[in-house]
Amino acid sequence: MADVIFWVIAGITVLSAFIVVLNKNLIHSAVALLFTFFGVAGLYAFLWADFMAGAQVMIYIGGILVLIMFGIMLTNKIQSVNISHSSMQKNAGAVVVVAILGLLIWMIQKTPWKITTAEEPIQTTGQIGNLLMSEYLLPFEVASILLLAALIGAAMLSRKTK
Amino acid sequence: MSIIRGEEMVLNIGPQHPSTHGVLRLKVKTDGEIVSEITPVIGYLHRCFEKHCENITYEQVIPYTDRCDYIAAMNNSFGYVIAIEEMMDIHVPERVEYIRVIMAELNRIASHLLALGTNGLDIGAFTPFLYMFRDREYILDLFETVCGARLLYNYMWVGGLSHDLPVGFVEAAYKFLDNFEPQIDEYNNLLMYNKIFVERTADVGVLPADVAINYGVSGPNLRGSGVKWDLRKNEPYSIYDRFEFDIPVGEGIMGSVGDCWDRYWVRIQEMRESVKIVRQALKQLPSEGDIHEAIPRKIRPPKGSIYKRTESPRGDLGYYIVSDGKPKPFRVKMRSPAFTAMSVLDEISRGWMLSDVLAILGSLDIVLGEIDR
Amino acid sequence: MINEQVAQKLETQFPGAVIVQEEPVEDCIMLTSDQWQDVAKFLRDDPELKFDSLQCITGVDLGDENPMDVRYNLHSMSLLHKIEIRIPVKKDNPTIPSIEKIWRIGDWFEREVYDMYGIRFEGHRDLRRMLLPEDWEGWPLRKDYETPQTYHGMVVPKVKS
Amino acid sequence: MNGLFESGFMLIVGLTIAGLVIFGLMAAIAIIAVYIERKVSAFMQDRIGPMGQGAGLHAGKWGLLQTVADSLKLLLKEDIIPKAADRKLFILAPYIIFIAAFIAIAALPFNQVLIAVNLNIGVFYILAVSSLGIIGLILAGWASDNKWSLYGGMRSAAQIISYEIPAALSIVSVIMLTGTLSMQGIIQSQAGTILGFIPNWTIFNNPFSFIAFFVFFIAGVAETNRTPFDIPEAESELVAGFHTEYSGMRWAFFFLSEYANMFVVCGVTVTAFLGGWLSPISGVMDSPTWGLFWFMSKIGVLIFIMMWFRWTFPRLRVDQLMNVSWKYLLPIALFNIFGVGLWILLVG
Repeated sequence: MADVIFWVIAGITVLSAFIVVLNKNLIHSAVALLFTFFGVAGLYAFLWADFMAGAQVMIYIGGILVLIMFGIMLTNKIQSVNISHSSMQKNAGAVVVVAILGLLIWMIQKTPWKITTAEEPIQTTGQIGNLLMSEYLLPFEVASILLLAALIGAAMLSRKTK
Repeated sequence: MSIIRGEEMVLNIGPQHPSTHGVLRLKVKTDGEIVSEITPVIGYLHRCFEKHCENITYEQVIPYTDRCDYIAAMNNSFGYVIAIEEMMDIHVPERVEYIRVIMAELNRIASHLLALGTNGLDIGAFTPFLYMFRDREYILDLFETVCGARLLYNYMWVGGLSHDLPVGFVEAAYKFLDNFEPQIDEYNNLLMYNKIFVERTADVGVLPADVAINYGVSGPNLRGSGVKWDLRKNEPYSIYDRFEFDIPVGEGIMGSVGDCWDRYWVRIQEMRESVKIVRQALKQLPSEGDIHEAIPRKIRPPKGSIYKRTESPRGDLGYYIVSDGKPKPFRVKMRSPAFTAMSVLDEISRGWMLSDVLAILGSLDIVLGEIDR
Repeated sequence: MINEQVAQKLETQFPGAVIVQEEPVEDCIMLTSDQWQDVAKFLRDDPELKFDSLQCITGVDLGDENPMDVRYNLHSMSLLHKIEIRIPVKKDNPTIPSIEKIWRIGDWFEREVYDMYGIRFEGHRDLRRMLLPEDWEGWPLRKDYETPQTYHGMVVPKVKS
Repeated sequence: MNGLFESGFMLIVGLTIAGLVIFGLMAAIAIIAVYIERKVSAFMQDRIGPMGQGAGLHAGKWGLLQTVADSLKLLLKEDIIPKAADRKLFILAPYIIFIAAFIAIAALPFNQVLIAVNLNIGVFYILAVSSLGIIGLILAGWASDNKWSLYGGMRSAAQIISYEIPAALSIVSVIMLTGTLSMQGIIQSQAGTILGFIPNWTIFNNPFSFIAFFVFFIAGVAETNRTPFDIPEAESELVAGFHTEYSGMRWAFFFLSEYANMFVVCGVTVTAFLGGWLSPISGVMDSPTWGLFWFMSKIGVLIFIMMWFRWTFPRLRVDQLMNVSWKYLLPIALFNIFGVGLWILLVG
């Protein structure tokens, strides 16, 4: 049974990802992205990473996707509903996609995966918290400094030069 | 404020919109939430008042004046009848004068209640609006006992009144005033000194005194800008010189002089003053007197013209009447105070946000029936 | 200060601006339209006059062959005096200088007079119909105005008078 | 997920029944809340509100059936989709908003046993899915092809994003005290008393969590778009904001979600700060039935306060609204986290 649900979620994720890329309407792409993010959150849940799933929904849907929609609405003519973008060089893109896909499949088959039976971790949240504050403290802080720099940079860019 | 300038968007507020106080259309140019230009489009309620007047007799005009400013019908016909009386040199009996003042002041209270309530409603406060309507109903009840109508009275006639006061009116009026006065404090506690209301109105839509005069803004709006000007005091008509009352002016208590809050405050204070006037008038009211005594048989003002203005709840209400000696007026022009108040909207709401524009519009207290006529 | 004094002052300041009436019936000053803008500015700014408030602009069609009048009621808030000014305009091609920049309220009042009488105010920034629809034909408050038979294909009902 | 159901059929049946129960609950909450709101507003405004009239069943006794009749009317209304609207998104938007409210209810603990899914990360889950609703609001505003809707959609998105931050930070201070993200865990850690008589609820635990309660509740009112924070649907400015073009059943979905959101926000507040289904007097009347009663009545009080706000306050302006969030609530919430940390270190 769990397999079926897994395949359904995986299918939704991949399909909506295709729509994101292929749809001509930007807003429709953004909405399709919603389902992609949700599907990924579902996959996290499958891996017993419930905190990750929650974070995925909160950050990617509640934050990034809203930001994307804001961006689209603020940069385009807001009066009209139909805004579109054209995708160019589909053929070249398809070649690249096929090449990368082949590489990935090849890699997946070659890698010696460690296979064990799934067991439910008691509390992922606590473990994540401990790891972030001990072992991965430096990367965590570096990432936040990077984000801060990005924030200031964005604010600088959006200011109109006098 | 505008570091990033986006695309300007034209927004059509109205003619059907919850806070246009009638059928008004505002073409608003917005940059995001900031308003850069407002073009009021009026005339949706135009009923050819002035053209009508040229085709009907003088006394038939009175119901039409009622319909111009349907919120303060008494005050509107008051101005008209005293203009005709001045042309014809009619002196009405004392009792009539007192009754007219009582009615006009009661109607001023009713009008201000509506103005204040809808101003609150524009800012999002629903409950004070209903409280004020409740008290307005009592005034309308009083009018109903007097002339049978609740909105359009046709009560003031040239040289007199349509009906005398009914039995028990004075007592009922006293009772209303006693009940009403403490209510004003309740409104103040609920709305005027509310932190959010102050935030929304103080320093918003400031109308400086010189701009106000240049734009012909009058009445509470002008007084809100700190100009002590009231026709009842400065150019007394009827018997207003017999009463003692103050002219409240905006003092910038919460923000700067002439902001929306000051206009609101002035109206609240004016209601208190009106209550004072009504009390004095009720006290001095002569018990004897035939109210139909001075009504002329034929209303034919002599050739000539007159410009007569009175203080309606919205400001200087002027009638320019030209007579050619015939039974029908040759020309009646109504100078409506809301018309001038409306024209200043663009000037004082540029650079404010969309929500402020509606707060400012509400604070100017416009009545579309009077603007369009 | 009453009308005669103002009229005298204007006559000395702007020769030829005041139309002298043989027997003044009413309390007003008749002016020609040529210097009206300068006169208006003078009326507003002169320290003895200080007419800072324009009360009302009324258009009047005197009927028949008479010219139309534009009547201005001025009032001084500080000196508490008021005058009425009348400026006759010809019926065919009626024009008059706009005083909209001197008293801002003139903007809307002039538009209203234009709307009803077709008197064009030269120099007005935005002279459009105000109360009537933009596509209305004719000037309704003129005495020779005839009610149109139809409006946008709708028959206008006849009213007995 | 955990193989509770043997066959797919059973799973689908189970999910459908659970879904229907929650849906019924939502509808019931909305209908009751709307009726109460009408009566509350009426009494506050010196009116009597909906009443049955004369003989026959007009709106039932005391107008009890008024909202039922209204919802029937909404069901029967013509479904209008504007021609210029983006049809697909126009249809999708109310469902997204509804689903966000719907799946949040699943993690609310009504009493000791009555909870649809007792997640390990319950509070976090509710905060996460409530952010889903924003997408629906933006879409509704965008797809209507109406300037008022667009204004409403943009305003509400900006508003909800701003207020989510102080709300989440206030919850962080609660989590620091209780040490768990699970809704039931949070409630259980509030059992007992302080000084023998004050219930050991988070709100009474220390001065900082007392402030955190107010921060969270104010942010919660803002997130549900209610007065004084109702600028997205500000009637006197934006007509009806993002749902200007919606009518009939689709509009009813917005309405339903608004009241469901109120319920969820109050539910989280009660769980995190007011001891959830715990009895106010420790050890007295603490059976599951009483638990349900306590939970619902605490929520009822908070919802009443929200209504009280609505019928008393004027509306804030959009920049003032942002100021409240970024200049007041956010610093206070951050300070609270610091304070709670110190409190735990020094006292508890």
